[in-house]
Amino acid sequence: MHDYPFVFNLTWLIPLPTALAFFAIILFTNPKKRLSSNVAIAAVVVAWILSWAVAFAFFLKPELVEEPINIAVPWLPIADGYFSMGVAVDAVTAGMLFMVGFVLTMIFIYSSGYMTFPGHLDPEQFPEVAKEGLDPRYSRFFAYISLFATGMLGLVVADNLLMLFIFWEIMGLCSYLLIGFWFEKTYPDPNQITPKQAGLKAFLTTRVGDVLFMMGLIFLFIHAGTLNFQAIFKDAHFLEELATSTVTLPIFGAVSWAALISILIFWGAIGKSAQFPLHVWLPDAMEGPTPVSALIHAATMVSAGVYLIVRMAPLFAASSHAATGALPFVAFIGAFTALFAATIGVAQKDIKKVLAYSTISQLGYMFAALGIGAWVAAIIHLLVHAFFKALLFLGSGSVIHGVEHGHHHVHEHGHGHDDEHGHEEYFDPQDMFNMGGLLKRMPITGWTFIAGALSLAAFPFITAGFWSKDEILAHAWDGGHMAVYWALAIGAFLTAFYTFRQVFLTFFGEPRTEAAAHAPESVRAMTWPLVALAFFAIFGGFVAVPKEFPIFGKIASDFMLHLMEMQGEIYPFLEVEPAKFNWTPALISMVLALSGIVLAWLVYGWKPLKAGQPDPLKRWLGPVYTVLEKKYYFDELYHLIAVRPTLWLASFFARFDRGVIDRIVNWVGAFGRWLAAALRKWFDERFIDGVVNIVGMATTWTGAAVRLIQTGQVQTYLLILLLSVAVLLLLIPLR
Amino acid sequence: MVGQVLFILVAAITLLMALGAVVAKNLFHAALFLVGVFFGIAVLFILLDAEFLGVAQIVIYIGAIATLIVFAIMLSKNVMGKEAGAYNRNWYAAMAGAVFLFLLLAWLLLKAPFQMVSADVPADAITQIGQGLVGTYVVPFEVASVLLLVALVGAIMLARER
Amino acid sequence: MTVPLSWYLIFATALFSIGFFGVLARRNAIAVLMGVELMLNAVNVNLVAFWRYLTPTDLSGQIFVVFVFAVAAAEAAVGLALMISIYRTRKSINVDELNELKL
Amino acid sequence: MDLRSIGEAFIAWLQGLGIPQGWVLLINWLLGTLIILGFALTLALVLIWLERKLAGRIQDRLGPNRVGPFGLLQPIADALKLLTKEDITPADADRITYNLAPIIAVFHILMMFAVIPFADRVVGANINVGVLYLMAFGALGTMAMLMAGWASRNKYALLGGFRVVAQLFSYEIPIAMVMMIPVLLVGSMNLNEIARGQGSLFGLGWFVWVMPAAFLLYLVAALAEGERAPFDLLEAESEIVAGYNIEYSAMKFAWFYLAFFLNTWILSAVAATLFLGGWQGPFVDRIPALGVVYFFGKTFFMFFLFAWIRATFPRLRIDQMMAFCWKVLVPMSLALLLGAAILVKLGQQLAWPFAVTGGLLFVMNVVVLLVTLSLLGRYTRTLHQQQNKRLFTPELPRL
Repeated sequence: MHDYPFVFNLTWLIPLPTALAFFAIILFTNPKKRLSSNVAIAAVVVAWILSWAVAFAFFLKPELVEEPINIAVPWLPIADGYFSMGVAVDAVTAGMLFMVGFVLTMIFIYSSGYMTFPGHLDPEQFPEVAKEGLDPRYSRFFAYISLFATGMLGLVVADNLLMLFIFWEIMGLCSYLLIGFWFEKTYPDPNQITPKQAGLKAFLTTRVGDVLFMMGLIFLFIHAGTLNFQAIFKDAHFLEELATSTVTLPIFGAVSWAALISILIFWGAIGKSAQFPLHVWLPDAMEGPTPVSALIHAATMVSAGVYLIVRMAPLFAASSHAATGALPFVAFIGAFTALFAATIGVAQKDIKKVLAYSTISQLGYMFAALGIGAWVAAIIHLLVHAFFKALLFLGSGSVIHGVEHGHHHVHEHGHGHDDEHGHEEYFDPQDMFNMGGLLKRMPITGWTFIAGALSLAAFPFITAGFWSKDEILAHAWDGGHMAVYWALAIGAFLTAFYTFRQVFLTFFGEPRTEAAAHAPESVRAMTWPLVALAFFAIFGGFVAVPKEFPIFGKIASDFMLHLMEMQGEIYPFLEVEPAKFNWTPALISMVLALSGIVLAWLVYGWKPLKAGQPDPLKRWLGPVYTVLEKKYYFDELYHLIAVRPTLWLASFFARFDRGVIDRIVNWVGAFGRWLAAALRKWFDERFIDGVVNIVGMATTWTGAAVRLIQTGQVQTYLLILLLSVAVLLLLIPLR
Repeated sequence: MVGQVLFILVAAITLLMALGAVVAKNLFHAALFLVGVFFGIAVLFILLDAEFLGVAQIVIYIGAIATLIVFAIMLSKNVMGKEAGAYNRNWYAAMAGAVFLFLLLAWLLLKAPFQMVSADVPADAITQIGQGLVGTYVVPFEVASVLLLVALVGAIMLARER
Repeated sequence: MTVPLSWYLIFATALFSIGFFGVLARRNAIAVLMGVELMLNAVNVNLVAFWRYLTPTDLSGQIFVVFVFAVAAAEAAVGLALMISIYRTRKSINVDELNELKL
Repeated sequence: MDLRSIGEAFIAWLQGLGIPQGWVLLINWLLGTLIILGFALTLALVLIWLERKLAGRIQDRLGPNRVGPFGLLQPIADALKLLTKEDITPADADRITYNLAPIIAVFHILMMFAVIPFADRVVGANINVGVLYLMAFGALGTMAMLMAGWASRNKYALLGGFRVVAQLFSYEIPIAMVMMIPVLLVGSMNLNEIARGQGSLFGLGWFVWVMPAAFLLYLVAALAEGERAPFDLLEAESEIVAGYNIEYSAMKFAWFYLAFFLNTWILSAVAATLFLGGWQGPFVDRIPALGVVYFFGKTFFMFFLFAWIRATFPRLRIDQMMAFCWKVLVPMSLALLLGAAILVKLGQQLAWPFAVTGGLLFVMNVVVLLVTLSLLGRYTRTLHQQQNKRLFTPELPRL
């Protein structure tokens, strides 16, 4: 082992505090809600400090990229030697630790303010809990997110694919638990998905990807004999062999092992990162509490998919080295999803659904970047996106919280004219058309949200999102991937449009409901994480500005870009050439982004919507709008091709079971009864009973004989013991 | 020669004392005989060049255990009814068993081939015992200390009046 | 070293048997305890004798005796405490009256 | 002149007579035993006279002054009186035990004389486990008093026996722990080695300088072990008449009396050896005979202290005495032993000069003493405030 600073010995401790917090909360502090949240926050702060200690130790010593730190212990004896488990730190891990530690902490703190008594529960039903003002399952929530944080941190520091998979599945479990956190919640509209169903949907959908991922993992292990990242990916010879040896599949024909494993693993990422065609779970996952949306569906879990592909990039690159390989597939899925999700985002009414689709879309950007070889750009976008998307989600949560509070406020004080109908009529606090003019009511939330929105819309020069997205587009242009470029560029335009549609609908104009008019600013535990995140959403990009970029290249730093490039260079096959700067794509994307913002202002900002007024887009786009609003009918399609046949098959088997199997079983049973009756009469009553009686009598006789020595006195027993031992000792010489 | 005579003397006295301890009808006398046995064994330990154990035997067995027994006898004075004998009904069987056990064990022990090693006891024997207790045998040592603590607590719990 | 090992062994065996007889035959619980102490002492004599004659340079034999001391002390303390509490409830510590083990 | 050379010369002379080696040793042993026994018994007479005289002076009396010059022959007259008095054995007494008890009482003290180093290597049996040996035979004394108390068939005697067990058992714990501290410092249980280990500083490097608190603790516990005032609860006349020896008369009583004084002297000698350097003193390496002078000087100084305390202090209540042992002395001795063990080990590992270790030990002692005293002071103050609360409730504690 080479020398490394002592602080890296702490790496394995990073996932530990939150895991301990999970057990502590579940086992001990569960009844004390505030204590539970404090335990969880303390744990995540420790994890954050450890993460940053490790991350900065790495940033301060960039030469470590040559020989990433790997500390492992033999864990599981396998055929020849041990399967080692351990932690590894390279530049990618360090970057992820930097982001994950911070974002997790912000979300934890935010949650402690957010998880108040939920709106869907009747306070009169739980007077005790409602008086306390906290969610009835407040402690449990913090236990879950602690476990989730363990999963994410463990995944980031894992040094092998199996350990990564284990933590990956822990996160899957947590996402199921957290999405369905308010499992008792129902809606008046039976077609609207409930949290319970949404959790199930997310779990089952990602399972499709995970099974394929595990197949890929097993194939990789069969070929490599190890799953350690460094061991596999630094071995150029092995990768070459994997890329050239082929396997013949039923439909696809001959493909290289590398391509097959890559694509199987990529399916895992598709499921986790909600890429087309497994994207359907993510929008519905918005049923969970908003911090969960931020935690799982923006900053951390979905980016785990991207992280996985970043980790496995040498394998992907190797697969495309000789033949077509896996990269074009990745690029296609990414670019398609980026554009596809952006179009859906345009027509959503729910403030969180818009963000959900934008997440899908942005993840598509990252996959597209990975597909076209822009490895570094993908990592940078991954990190930057996490900051501003977490910010946006937390901001939207703050908005929803405010509107909900406003709603309650109106009801309690009874100065709304629809007071009598208030209880029957369902009020959706997440519908943007119920909002408006919130910037005045919630200034901190509003301004930080706008900062995040600017970053997401890639507002030129001053936002982090611009630099990371520009890098991807520059790569696409530079590498000659025109289809990808245009898909992403149009996606960028749409992103800017729907983002600012959201901003204008929510924060500008006049309040469209009483609830919005009375929305209060959120508590400090919720606002200051927003401020902290906004800082990174704006300025986080200035460590990744290309040197050649005019003006900004001189004044900002390209530290992160450079570090990741150096990291990428140690792997064979992976090309990490920085894109050459070109004015054409940069100007095009800038113009598109700005025009998206302007268009949004024209439609929603210039003449703010009045209460009850429909979306003007609906008028102009007509049926297309409906298609978009219904998300291209993907849910219905899946229902038709997957859920319905399954249900039909199940009912068919149920009928078959009742009609055929049950009859056979009944007949066998009847025969058995007849046989048993016959046997009992002729065999049991005569023979068996006789034997049993003899045994019983024998026991009685023996007992009567033996009870003589059971005096109840220890000394007698000892005497018998002595005699027995003496007999045994006598046997020794006789042997 | 002197050693043999000394051994026979001490051993004979000790065995007689031991017999007294199990035969004496008066429990207090039995306990005193027991003290004599402990003392005799301490002398035997010293004859075997184990001075430390010999002295420790006196401290622990006479100073602690025998005193405790005498104390308990004094606390339960006149416990034995006058009419009751010292032995239970099975005493002849026990006697036969004990004699048989003695003969058997003696026979076995005499038959067993032991590999004698004649060497002097190390000069720093006590140091070695101490180091052994906190070195090789540190786990049993700690277990024994915990055992004593538990015995202490247990004895208090058992004997206190409720 | 003029005394043969076998003498010590015979002595210990005799002591052990006497102690065992005490355990088996005495009616009084304290006397039984005294028998147990005799047996433990017999074991100690054997341990020391074996140490002296078979492995004089390795002090493990003596260390074992120290452990036996500890066990004997614990046994005496708990045993006598038990007797006191039995005496308190039953006004007797005759072993042959303690036959609760018999149903 | 070396005292030891006398013995060696005697052995050489015997061998010169052509007597076999084994017999020479035997004769030597017997002779040595006789010398020590004779010395001890003579010593007792001196001690009795000394104590009575001292007590008299302290209490503003004359003390014995009739028989012989300064009353010097008074103990002999007493002994003659006791020898001629009627020897009474209670009718109901357990005869053998009754007669055995005083013998053991004296015997165990005399056994202890064997390991006391009177001068360098002038010691009856220079054994390696000397300190443990002292404890062993000290414990035997408990047995003698128990026997006396039980065999007398007298309820006061029996109560005295119970008190023996309670008091002597309890105080054996702190005294044993404190006796282990010099053993730790020297690294040997041999009393002669311990005395030799205090030879630094021109023969004045006694352990009392580095472990004053331990010495003080030994002094207090020794008062209890020696059944001396203010801890003479075993024979508190106002409570249990005379304790375990109530039924003894004449010469049997004299033996207990003898044992009592010799025990005090042995405790003084042990204190002198363990803490005051034993035979160590200036110039003892050049003139070995000085060792005897130093040793007896120190021992009699200690004896004087004991007598002084006995003559001045009133008797404690039994519950106070027990509480003082278990709540003050035992924790304090544990703290001292632990501190000494840690410091000595540290000193060995870090190769400190003894001055540093000694200084730290001294500081540790002072700290332990001050903490103990302040806790004790606070406790007594609160006790005074709640007047009716007693220090020790005689029932067993409820857990």
